[in-house]
Amino acid sequence: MYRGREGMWSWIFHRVSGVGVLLFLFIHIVDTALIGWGPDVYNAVTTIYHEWAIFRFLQFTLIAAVLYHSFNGVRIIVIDFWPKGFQYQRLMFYGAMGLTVLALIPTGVLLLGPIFGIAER
Amino acid sequence: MQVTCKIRRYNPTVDEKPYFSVYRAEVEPTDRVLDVLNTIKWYEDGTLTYRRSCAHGVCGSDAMRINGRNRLACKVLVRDVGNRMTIEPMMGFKVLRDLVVDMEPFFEKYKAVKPYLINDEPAPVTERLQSPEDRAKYDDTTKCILCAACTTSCPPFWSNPDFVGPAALVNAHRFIFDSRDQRGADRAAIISDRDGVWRCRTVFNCTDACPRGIQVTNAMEEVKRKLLYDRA
Amino acid sequence: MSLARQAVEKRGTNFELWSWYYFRISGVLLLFLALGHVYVMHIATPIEEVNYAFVAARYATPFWRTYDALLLLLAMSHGVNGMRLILHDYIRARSWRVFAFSVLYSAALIFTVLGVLVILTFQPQPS
Amino acid sequence: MYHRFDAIVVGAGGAGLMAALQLAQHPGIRTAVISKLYPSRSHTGAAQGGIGAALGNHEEDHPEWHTFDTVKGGDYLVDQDAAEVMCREAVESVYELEHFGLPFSRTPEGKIDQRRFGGHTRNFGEAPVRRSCFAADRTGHMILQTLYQQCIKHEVDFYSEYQLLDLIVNDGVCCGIVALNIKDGEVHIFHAKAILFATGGFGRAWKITSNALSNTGDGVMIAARHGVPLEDMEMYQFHPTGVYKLGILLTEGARGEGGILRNDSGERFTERYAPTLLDLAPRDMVSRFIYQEVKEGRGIKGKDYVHLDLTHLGADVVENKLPDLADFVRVYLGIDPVRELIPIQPTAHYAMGGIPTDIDGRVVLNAEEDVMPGFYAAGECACVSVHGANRLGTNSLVDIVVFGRRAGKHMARHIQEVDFTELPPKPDAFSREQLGQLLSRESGESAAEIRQHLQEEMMDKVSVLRTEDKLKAAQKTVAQLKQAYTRVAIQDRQTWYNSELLETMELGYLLDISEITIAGALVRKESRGAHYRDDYPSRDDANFLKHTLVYGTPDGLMVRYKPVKITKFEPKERKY
Repeated sequence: MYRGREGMWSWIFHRVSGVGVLLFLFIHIVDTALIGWGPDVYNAVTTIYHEWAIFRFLQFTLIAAVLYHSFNGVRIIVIDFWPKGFQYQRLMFYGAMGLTVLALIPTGVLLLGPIFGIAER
Repeated sequence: MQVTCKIRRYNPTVDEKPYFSVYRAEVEPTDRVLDVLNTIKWYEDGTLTYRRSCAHGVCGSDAMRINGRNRLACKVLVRDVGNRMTIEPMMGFKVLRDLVVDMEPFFEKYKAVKPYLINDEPAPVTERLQSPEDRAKYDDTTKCILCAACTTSCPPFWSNPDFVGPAALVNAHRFIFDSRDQRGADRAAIISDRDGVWRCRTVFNCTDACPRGIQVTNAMEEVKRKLLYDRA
Repeated sequence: MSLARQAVEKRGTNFELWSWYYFRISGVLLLFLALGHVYVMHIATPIEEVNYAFVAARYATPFWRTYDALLLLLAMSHGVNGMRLILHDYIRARSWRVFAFSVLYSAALIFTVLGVLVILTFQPQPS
Repeated sequence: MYHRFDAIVVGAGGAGLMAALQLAQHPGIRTAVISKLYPSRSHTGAAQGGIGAALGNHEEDHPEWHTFDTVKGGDYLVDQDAAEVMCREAVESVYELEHFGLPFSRTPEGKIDQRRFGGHTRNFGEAPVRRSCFAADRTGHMILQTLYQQCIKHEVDFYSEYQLLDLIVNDGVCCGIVALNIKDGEVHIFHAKAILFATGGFGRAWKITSNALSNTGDGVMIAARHGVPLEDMEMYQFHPTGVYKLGILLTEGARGEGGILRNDSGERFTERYAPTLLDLAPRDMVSRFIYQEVKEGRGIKGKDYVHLDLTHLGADVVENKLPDLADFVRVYLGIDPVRELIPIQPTAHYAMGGIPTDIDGRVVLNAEEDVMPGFYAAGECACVSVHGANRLGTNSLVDIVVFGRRAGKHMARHIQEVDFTELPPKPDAFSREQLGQLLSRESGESAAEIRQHLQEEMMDKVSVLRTEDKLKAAQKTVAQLKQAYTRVAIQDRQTWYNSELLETMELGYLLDISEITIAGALVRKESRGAHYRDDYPSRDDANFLKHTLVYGTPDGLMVRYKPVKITKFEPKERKY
C-alpha cells in the first residue's frame, strides 16, 4: 500500500466516478430507449426509479459522481493549462470536494428527503 | 529512544515470499532512519540489505517506502516518523533483496529519453551563450538525482511498467527546455507516445515523493503544453 | 522544428496528444451540458414528474433533441476515451487487451447508435 | 566470467567518467566503467561550491594567478608543473563541460557566471577574484550528471554495482582487474590494456566526515598491495564546518556571507588566532582553532563542537544565498538558521595524498617516477600532486576534470601502441580466497565494533592536532584492530547482494589506510597545511619540503621521499 495524499485521492475518485457515470450512461440509453415502446412501458420503468428508495440512493450517488467528476475535471484542466495551477492542486481538490458536498445538500433534500419523510412535495 | 522497526524482507534465492522482520533499536530522535537501519545491520542483523552511500540526500541510493511513502532514509529523522516505523522497498520494480530493487529498468527508461544535450553544430571556442532567463526555464529539473522515488510512487507506473515514468520525463524536460538543445526527434517520439508523458494522470504522488523538491508533475505538464502548443 | 512535429515524423501520429486535448475540450463542454442535464432532470423538475409526457413535451422542440444528442455523443466519447486509458493502465496481457477493447468499442458503438436513433426518431404517442 | 576491453575505468565519479568519455571518442577503443555504485550515486555529486577556472568572465584573471593560489594554498608542497597544467587546462575543460551541456549559472550576457571563493586571488594575492564557475549550489551534481549523460550518448559500457577486488599485474605490467558482481556474487575478470583507478577518497576512516559511506579507499589500498607507494597520506583536510555529529558539510560560503564562529561563552574566538582574516582563514587553520577551543574546554557545554552564527545576517541572506545550507540545517538539526546557532565541528573532508601519478595520470612507483605500464589513477584517489598540503576550495573539481581528461587521452594513445599483456595464471585466486575466508568464518570479531573503534581513534588522535604520543598510541590501536580484523566474522552467508561482506572488506582497506596515514604523519616532524604537529608547530622547508612515499613491504611499512617540483614560486611564509 502506498500512502498517497490529496492528489492520489482526487485521481482515485475521478476514475471511480468516471467509470460509474459511463456505466450509468449505458443504462440510461437503454431506459430512455424504452420510450419507443410507448407511455405504459416507459412510465412503468420510471416509476421504479422514483419509488424504490434504492434507486433514489443510486441517483444521489450518480449525481455526486457527476458533480465531483465535473469539479475535479475543472481542477485538472486548470492544472493543465494555467502554468501556476499546480501550486493550488491541493486547495483545488478541497474546493472540488467542498463544491460537491455543497451542491449535494439541496440534491439530497429533494431526492432523499421524501424517503425520510421530509421535504415532501 | 527506543524505536520499533518493521522491515519487509525478501531474498529471492532462498525465500518463497516476502516477510516482515521486527527490530528494536536504541537511537536518538535526531538520528536519520538510515542510522536506524545501520544500527540494526551493524549490531543486530548483518543480513539486512539496503543501498546507501552519501547519507545526506544527494546521491539517491536509499530511496524506500517509509511508513507507506517514498522517502530517502537519510533525509528523514526518527523524530519525524515516530517510534514505530514500517520500511518497505519501492513499488513497481523487482526486489533483488530486502530493500534493494532492480534499478536496471529504471535506468533503461532514463536512457530512452536521450538525456543528453543534442547540438550538432560545431561548438565555439568558449562557451555557448544562454541567458539567465533561458537557464531558469529548466533549473528545477536539473536537481534530479535519479533516486526513483517519483517513478515508484506513480500509480500509472505500478499498473503499467511500460510507462517511461516521471523521472525519465523530468530529465526529458531538462533538455527540451534547454535553449542549447537542437534536435530531440527520438526524445519527442518517446515522450509523446502512449507510454510517454500522456500516461501522466496528474496524481502528484511524484511531486510529494521527490526528496529534492522538484515540481515533477508540473515538469510533465510543461512538456505536455509544449507538445500541444508547438504541434504545427 | 517543433517537438510534436518531430514526434510525428518519427512515429506517424500524435494520437495521444489529440486524445488528451479532446478530453479537456469535451470535458469543458460536458461541464455545462451534463450539469445542465442533471439540473433540469433532477433538481428543477421533481423526479416524480419525469415521465413519458414530460419527455414527449421536451422532445417536441429540436433544441432539446440537439442538446441530448450532443450530450450523448460528447459523454460517450469522453467516457470511452477514459475507459480506453484505464484498460491500457490495468490490462497487460495482449489477449485480454484485445478482448477488453473489443467489448468496449462494440458497446460504445451499439449504445451510441441506439441512443442516437431514439433521439432522432422518437414520435410521441398520445397517452 | 572473463571480459576483454581495451580500457577499464574503475570508479564512475567525475574523474572516471571524464576519462571514459575521452576514450569513448575513439571508435576503435572498447571501454568499460566498473563502479560499486550506479554512476549517478558517486560522491562527486556532493560537491557544492564550484569549479575554479580563470575564464575572466567578470574581471581580469589568468591561469598563472590560479597556479600561484594553488601552490600557496597547498603550503608549497604542490608540484608546480602539475599545478600549472591543471590551472591552464581548467579553462578549456570548463568550456568542454559547457559544450557537454552542463547547466552553468549565467551572467546577464549569457556567459558562465563566476564567484569568489576562499584563497582565490588576483595578481598573486592582491585581492579576491571571481574564479569559481558554478551551477547554482550543486556544481558537483551537475558535473556528475552531465558526464554520465555524455557517457550514455557515447554508449560507454557500464558495469554498475561491481565491487573492485583486485588489480592484475603480470611481470610489472598492469593487465586487468578482478571484480565482484554485487548482485549475484560472481567473480569477474576484466582483461585490458589500460586500467584507470578513479576510486575516490577514504574519509570513512574518521568518525566525523563529509564523505559518503562508500568512500573507503578500496582502489588506493588495492594499488598499494601491488607495490605502488602512497604519497603524502598524512595530508588529510578537515573542513571546519561540518554539522555536529553528522559531518555533513556546510559550505564555506556561509562564512563568506559573514557567518561567525562562536565558542561556549559566545566569544568570536577567531579574533584570538587570526586577528585579520578571522573566520575566513584557510580551512586547515580554522579547523585547528576550533579543535583548540574544544581542547581547552570552551566547546559548547564543554562538548566537542562550537557554533556557527548566522542570526545577524537576516532571513534574506540565509534563504537566498545559502538555501541548501538552510535546508540541511532544518532537516538534520531541526534548527532555523535565521534565528538559532548551528552546532558545527571539523569534519574529515578530502585526501590530498594517494596513488602517485605523473601529469598524464600514469601511476609512478618511486621518486624517479618509473611508471607501471598500463596503470593510471585520477581524482581524489590519486596524488599528482596539485593540492600539496592543503587543497583550495573548488580545486577538487578542477583536479578530477583536468586529470581525468588527461589520463583518458593518454590511455587512448597507450592502447593504440601496445598489445594485450597476457594474464598471469589464476589471476582471481587471491580474491576468491579472500571472499571464501570471509564467507566461511563461523565466529569471530564484529566488523562494526572494529570500525567504530578505528573511526573514534582516528578522529581523536589523527585529525587536526597531532603529536608524537597521540600518533604512536593510534599506531598501536590500529595494529591491534588489524589483528582483530584477521578474525572478523560476518553473519550473512549469501552470495546474492551481500552488503555485509562488502562493508567488511571496505573496513580492511580503511584499517590499512589509517596505518599508512599514521606512518606518514609520524615521519613528518613539522607542521604544514593540514598536517599540524603540536610538538613541531612550524614548517620546516630545510628537512620536509618533500613528499612522503609509504610502501607496504612484507616487513612492514617503508617510508621514502620524493622531491617537490618547484618551477616559478619559491616557498614563502604562508600569510593571508
